[in-house]
Amino acid sequence: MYVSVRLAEEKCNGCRMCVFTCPDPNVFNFYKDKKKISVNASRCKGCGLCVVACPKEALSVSAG
Amino acid sequence: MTAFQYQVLAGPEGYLPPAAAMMGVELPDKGEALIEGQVVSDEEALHKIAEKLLGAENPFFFPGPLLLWAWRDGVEEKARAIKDLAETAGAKIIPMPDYRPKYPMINPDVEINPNHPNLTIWHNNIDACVFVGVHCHYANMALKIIRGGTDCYTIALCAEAGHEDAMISLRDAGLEKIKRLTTIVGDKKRQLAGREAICSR
Amino acid sequence: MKPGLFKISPGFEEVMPAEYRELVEHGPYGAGMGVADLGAFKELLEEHPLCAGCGLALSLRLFLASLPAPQDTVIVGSTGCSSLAFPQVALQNIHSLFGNQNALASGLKRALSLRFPDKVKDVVVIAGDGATADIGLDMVMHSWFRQENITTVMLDNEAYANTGGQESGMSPQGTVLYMAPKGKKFPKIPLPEIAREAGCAYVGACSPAQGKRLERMLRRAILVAREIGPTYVQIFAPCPTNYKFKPNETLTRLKLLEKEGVFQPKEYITREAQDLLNKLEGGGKP
Amino acid sequence: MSTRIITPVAEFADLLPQDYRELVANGPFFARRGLKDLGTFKEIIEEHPHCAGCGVALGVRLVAASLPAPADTIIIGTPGCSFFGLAQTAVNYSNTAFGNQNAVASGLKRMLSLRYPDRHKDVVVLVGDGGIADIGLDMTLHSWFRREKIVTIMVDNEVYGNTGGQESGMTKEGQVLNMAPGGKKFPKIPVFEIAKVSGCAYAAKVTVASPRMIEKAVNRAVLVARQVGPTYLQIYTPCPTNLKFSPDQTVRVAAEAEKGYYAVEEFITDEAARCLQQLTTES
Amino acid sequence: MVVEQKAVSVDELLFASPRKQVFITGSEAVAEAVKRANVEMAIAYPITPQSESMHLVGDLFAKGYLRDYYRGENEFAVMAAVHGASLGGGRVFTATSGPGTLRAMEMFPVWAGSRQPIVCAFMCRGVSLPPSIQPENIEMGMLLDTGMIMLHAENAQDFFDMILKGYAVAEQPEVHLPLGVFVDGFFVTHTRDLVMLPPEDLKLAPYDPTCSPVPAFDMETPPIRIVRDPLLNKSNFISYAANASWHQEVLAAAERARKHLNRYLGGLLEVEYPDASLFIIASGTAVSQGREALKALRAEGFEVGLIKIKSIRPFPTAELIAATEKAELLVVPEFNAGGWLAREIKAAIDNNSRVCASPRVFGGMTMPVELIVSEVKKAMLAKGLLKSV
Amino acid sequence: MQQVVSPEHLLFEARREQMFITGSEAVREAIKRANVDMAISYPITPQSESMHLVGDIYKEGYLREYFRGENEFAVMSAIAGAAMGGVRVFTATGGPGTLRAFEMFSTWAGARLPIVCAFMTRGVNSPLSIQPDTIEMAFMLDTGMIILHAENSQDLHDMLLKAYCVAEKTDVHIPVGVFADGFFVTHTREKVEVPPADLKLPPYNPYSAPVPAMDMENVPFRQMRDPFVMKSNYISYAAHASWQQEILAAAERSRKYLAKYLGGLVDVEYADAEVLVVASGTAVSVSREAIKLCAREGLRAGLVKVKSLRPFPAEEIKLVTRGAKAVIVPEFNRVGWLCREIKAVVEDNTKVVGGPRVFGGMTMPAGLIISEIRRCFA
Amino acid sequence: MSEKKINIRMSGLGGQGVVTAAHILGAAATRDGLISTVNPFFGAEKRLAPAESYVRISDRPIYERGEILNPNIIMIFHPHVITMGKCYTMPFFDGLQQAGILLVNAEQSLSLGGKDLVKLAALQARIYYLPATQVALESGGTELATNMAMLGGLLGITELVSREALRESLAERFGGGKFVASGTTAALDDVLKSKFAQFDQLLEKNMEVVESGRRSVWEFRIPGAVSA
Repeated sequence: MYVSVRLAEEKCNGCRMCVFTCPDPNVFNFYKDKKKISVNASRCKGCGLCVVACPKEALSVSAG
Repeated sequence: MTAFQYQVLAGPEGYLPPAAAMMGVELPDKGEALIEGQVVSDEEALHKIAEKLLGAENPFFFPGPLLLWAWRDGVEEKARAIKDLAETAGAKIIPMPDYRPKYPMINPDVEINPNHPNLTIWHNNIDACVFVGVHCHYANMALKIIRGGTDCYTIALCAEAGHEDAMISLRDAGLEKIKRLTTIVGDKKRQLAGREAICSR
Repeated sequence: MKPGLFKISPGFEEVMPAEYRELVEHGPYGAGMGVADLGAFKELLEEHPLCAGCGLALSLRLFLASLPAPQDTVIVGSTGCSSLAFPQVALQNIHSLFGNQNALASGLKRALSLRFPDKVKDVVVIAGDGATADIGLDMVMHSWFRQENITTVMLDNEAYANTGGQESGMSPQGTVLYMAPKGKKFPKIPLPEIAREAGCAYVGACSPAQGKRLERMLRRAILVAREIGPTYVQIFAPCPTNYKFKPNETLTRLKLLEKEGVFQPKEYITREAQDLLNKLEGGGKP
Repeated sequence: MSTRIITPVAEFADLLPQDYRELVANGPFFARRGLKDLGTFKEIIEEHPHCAGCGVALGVRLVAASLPAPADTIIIGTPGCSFFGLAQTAVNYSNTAFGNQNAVASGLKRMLSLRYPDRHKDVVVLVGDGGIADIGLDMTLHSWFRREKIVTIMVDNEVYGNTGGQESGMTKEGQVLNMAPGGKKFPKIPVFEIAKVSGCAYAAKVTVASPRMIEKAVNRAVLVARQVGPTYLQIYTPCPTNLKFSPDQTVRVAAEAEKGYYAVEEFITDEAARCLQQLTTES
Repeated sequence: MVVEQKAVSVDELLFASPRKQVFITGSEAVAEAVKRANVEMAIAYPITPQSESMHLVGDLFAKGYLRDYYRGENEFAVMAAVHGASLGGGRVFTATSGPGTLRAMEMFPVWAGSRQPIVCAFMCRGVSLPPSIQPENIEMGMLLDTGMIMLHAENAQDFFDMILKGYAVAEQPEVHLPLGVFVDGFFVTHTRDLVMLPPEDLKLAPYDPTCSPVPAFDMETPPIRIVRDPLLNKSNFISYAANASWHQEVLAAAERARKHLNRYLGGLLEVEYPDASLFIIASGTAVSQGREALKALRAEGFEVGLIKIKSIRPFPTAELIAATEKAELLVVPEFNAGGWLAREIKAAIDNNSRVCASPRVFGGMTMPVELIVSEVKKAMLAKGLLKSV
Repeated sequence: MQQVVSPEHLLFEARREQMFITGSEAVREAIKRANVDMAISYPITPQSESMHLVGDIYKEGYLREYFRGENEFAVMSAIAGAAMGGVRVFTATGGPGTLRAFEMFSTWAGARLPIVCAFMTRGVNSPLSIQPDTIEMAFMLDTGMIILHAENSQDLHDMLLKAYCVAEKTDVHIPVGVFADGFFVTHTREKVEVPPADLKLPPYNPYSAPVPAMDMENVPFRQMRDPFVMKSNYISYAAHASWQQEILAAAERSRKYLAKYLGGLVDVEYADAEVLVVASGTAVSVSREAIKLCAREGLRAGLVKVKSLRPFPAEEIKLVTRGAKAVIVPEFNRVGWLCREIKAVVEDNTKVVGGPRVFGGMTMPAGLIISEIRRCFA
Repeated sequence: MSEKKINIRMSGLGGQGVVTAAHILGAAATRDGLISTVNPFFGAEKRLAPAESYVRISDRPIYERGEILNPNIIMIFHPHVITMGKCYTMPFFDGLQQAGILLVNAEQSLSLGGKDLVKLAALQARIYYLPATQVALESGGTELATNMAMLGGLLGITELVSREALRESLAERFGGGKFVASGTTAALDDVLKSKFAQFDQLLEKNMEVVESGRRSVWEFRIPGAVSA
């Protein structure tokens, strides 16, 4: 019912562009071991900045 | 002296009750305390606190930042004493780690906020509470709001001059006084237990 | 002002005080007088209470003599020594509050432009260093940012003189004055440079030691302000009373400071303003 | 600060709310964290009510993550959008009246220097364009004239965002906004240029499209301010809500601006350069 | 050079130690107070008639009595910077006057709301327009509701004592509010008078920021996650109630000051000839003028008394009601056009037709004793207490 | 195209049209008809919206000049400059903005400028609040300005237009502040009746002012606005004092015009009731509600709506409260400044009940006033 | 004759259109010859922060101002208002009058706490649900029409205003050019308008959403409640 960012984990290469473009803290967490990010959807406002920034098209904004 | 003595009783006191200080309640001098707006001896207040804590169904302690963080000498000792007191009184503890108006919401299960302390009181059905280690300004705000909107009985263990809006207020509540309170609570608890034991026999 | 407005109503010529009769007969309104004519016309400034040897008072005299159109000039001042002379100036002038002179002038200039769309009304701000660079700095600079068509003149006596000689932002570094008992900790505020960056079309820095130069800069500033945008002139005139030198040294001191490079005359002119000035001054007139 | 102030008393440690436990366990206070570590540590900025895609929020977050010593940093702000990201910040943060931030910071910095003569207490002003360039301009400039050792950071969203989108002095010429119904009549205030001639020892102009540049500039600004004098950072943080672009374009709009009027620029006095050189050598 | 000073309690400094008589101006009395107040930092901005006192405070800085001092860019900025310094956890001092007070107006409720124990001296003068540097205390009428504690000094002695006592009251943890000490400019600041001073090798004990009801801003006091002073984030009933409760706490803090004011000032007001049926009620310089009038009237055989109001905020309502219970006539001379003190008194006591809200002088005018005497007689005449003047 | 008509026609005779608008929009409608030359704005909640709307009508051609200033003190200064230049001006602010510009208000009055300024009141710091609170009015009482307090959008609209009519009278010619409670009025949408949009007030005539316009087109030329009275002596102090008295006198002279345009400085309903509620601004509306509900219980309380705070209707209030048993003063601020004013004029002021008071943005439920009324009848 | 007065409190998140919905409802009531006042309350917060607006509708003059503390109808525009405490009051139905109505935008019934249900039952409250965001997306093609769906839902429960008046108010709000929205609302208006080529189309779509909302609202029976 509300929009938030969704991650296609297999596409993520851990570049963290999303982390640097998100205006909100702690929406993305980065796991060094996996070299992947994770998303805390409840904190996302759905602006889509990360979607634009992601070079791997691993992120999208949609209603859950 | 005013003929009319304002009483600081548990609420709910209404939409926007005045601060007790505005109604003529004065903070006591050293060695004294306040019970429901009346100046009493420290000792009397300690006993009354013990009585209220033990008589409550769901008493809570709200330690504030001055007690939660080991920022200077003496805090750890005092914290241990408070924890001991709370345990002796059978009270639970919810911390007030800071004073910010928290966004977007607080979790009333685990924290209390001076800007809307009533939420934590309502949520946990707290009928008696103890403020300790909270900067006086924020403690006063919180005590007033609690009195305005809840029926919780409030007790303040203040390291400075005390709080008129608490139903019981101690001043200069240092380590010794806290330990003395714990002793009184412990004694009283044993007495009560003894009395119950007698009754149930 | 309307031509012919400045005359005494018939029947009252005789009873008017002398200073007014002189103003009517030999005043500078619409007469094209300048600094070179000083002594030959009735000045706009009357007797005033400023100290002996005050460079600021001299600057004010020169300033008034340099106005290109005194008959259509309204000046806006501020609290400070200069305001003590203002009631004696034969121009409509406003003292509002300390530091708000450029905001007030912005409103005034726009109101006069509304009421007299076909006329030039020069609005000139003339205030001290404290009013311009300290307490009123934001309003000074915002009138520049907004490109108000007004001229701002600072009478820089390097101190709050009227309140008894306190350090101001324009005092030189190291000076011991009231409120800087251990010496001023930071250099003079570089207001000409700030003015240049902040949108002034013309910036001049001068001193009353050279009256002609002051006149040229002030006229340029006012003419540019009419056509292009905000302009700024900083007149350097340290205070004999508070800097504790003899009143008769005011000018020699200025000349010496200039020679030593402590005081540097400056002119920053935008290309647009320069084009305009070339056009206006084409005839070789200073 | 000493490690003690963020060390919970053992008795109550397990009672702390989650965000505090994270701060204690994984915050940036005593482990040197930088922008490069974002996503792996608990940030000092908390959840905030800024609009989706807010440039100011992004700018504030990047600055907060770049602070070299958050444990001894006090941020001074002012009413406005910038306030919202900071009200939850895990450092001391104050805002008092609109525009007076640099005056408050001046008094605070001096008092902290008196009370802690052997320590660095970084006083950072983090405020929007209206607060710095319009209503607080005189206090901004005078803190520079006086050479106060504070860092002034402008998050420039080119508008009064919080009061509903009015033109500010930093708005681009021609832009139509509230209170500029016919378009803004004058160019952006050249605060950066004014900073250069007003006593700043270091100044930089960056945008949210260059996070690493922000980190570098924040570090330099803080270090220079400790030893030399005032420093200034101007960060372009475009506002999707009032400038009406899609919120996913904030960084792109900033990147575009970098190609033009918001080209990244650094200014540094010789003294500040020497200071930085020395610090690099020392470390 | 700086005198080695011993830090002592306010009681020892002000009440226990021997005093020496000096002949100084009000401005000098300010410097003498600040010298003994253990002030860490002061910030100044010139305005007549305040400047001189802050020059002298600057001299104290140069000698080493204060640790920092500078001239700010305008009064609003100075009051903001003093606020910042106070946030930093140290004792501060500043002063201003008339238009300066108005220029900085927004900061006073900020000080109070954020519980800063700043002591500020106000050397009252006329406010624009037209501009006047002369004594007049209309600015006090405008500051009544800022939340500050307001004391009105009668003379240089009061001024000296009230500044030192001011710190003692303002810094009480349960009070912790800004405190303004007001005097009428020139009449006090520039008038040379006998003042009794305690030894200069004593000073107040330092301010202890850890006893403050709000945390100092130094990243050394928990909580570190704190915003001073917040826009309560949610726009809802709860936030409004929290905001309102905060304001009530500020009012309550001023109430708590009563006890300490009573102790240090010896009461919020002072009564001479409490049995009189007619009182002159005044504050500030008007008290001194009233004392002279009292002498003159009593010499003529009129049973007149005098009430000096020392604390304007908190206002001594109960004390005033008690002191005037049997009075038939109350004459309130004031140095301002608004008549704020008469309004306060009329609102505080019942049967307020007893209040004669005059004489009022302003614009720098002196209040001649004869004027008060004649106003008193006129009022008595109107009340039928006197047959003819 | 607007036609100039007399104030009487515009205000009282012209047929009014109903609009469902906010208080901010009511400001726009008033300024549209006020023949204002120039307005200057600065953003502050809850005032901003009204000045946006004034900007819009500037763009449409109803005003001739409009810009955003750099801060409130500067805006109030620039407005003073414009007024001295001889044009009709308008501006607005609220709360902290009022305090930031504070020094200017007594300056306006002292300079005899007929500026009309709307104040959308809100809380002042600290702590920060953008919500309704009328405390700023307490600070303003002795500035020399005329102070009107609007109950609702209709009042706000009418009072602004009437303010120009009063302020510009030669024998008055001092500033008028029209105060309205932020949000409660500015952001509340309700029915407002406005005169036709093609009518406007006559223009301001700067040459009938009691002080010369600063345009170098009228005499005297040697004219300083407004000087330090130069000599430090009894004569100049007396001159200064007389100047101040003239400002107070100007406010006194406004009484008859206020009475004419506002229909009195107070409105009274059920003057003979035992219990009177005295209020201004939004508190009047809440009191009406309370009185209505009390009447259903058979408790008949009266209402005194104070429209003008300066000049203060001291005699009117003294008279109307003389017979009452109790006087209740509900307020939206913590200090109770209106109560203080009332207590200072009601002779037996022990019957004055100060309260209820709410603040910090809180709404005042009618119930709070009702309980006071009940208590007074008990 | 007693006064017929309805107090409606709309709680939602910034950007959801609670202010606009209140405006349209109040304007429609006015067109129907009733008296109405409408006021929004919002802080200095931004989008998705709590926002609330109030509509009072009566057949007599309305004097009271400010928040509605005792509503007859509460409209919850977003479940976060309940689940995340993003509301003006605690609990979210605080102050609800006897036999009041709750209308919640949610796809299925929310798990209200047992105590809440007991209190609501004691109040004889009626709870309605409506998947307003879904309805807006399906019928209007944009979630920005959530507020229209909520208005539809309200009319599905009680005929407060006429359909004609509502339509006229909508036309005035979005088409007349007379209305000036503030700040963020204006920005959202632009987005909304940009979605529809023509004004007529926007109006029709909005009315469709209203109708669809009217049809989609359903009542949740409180277990154990005595029917009102």
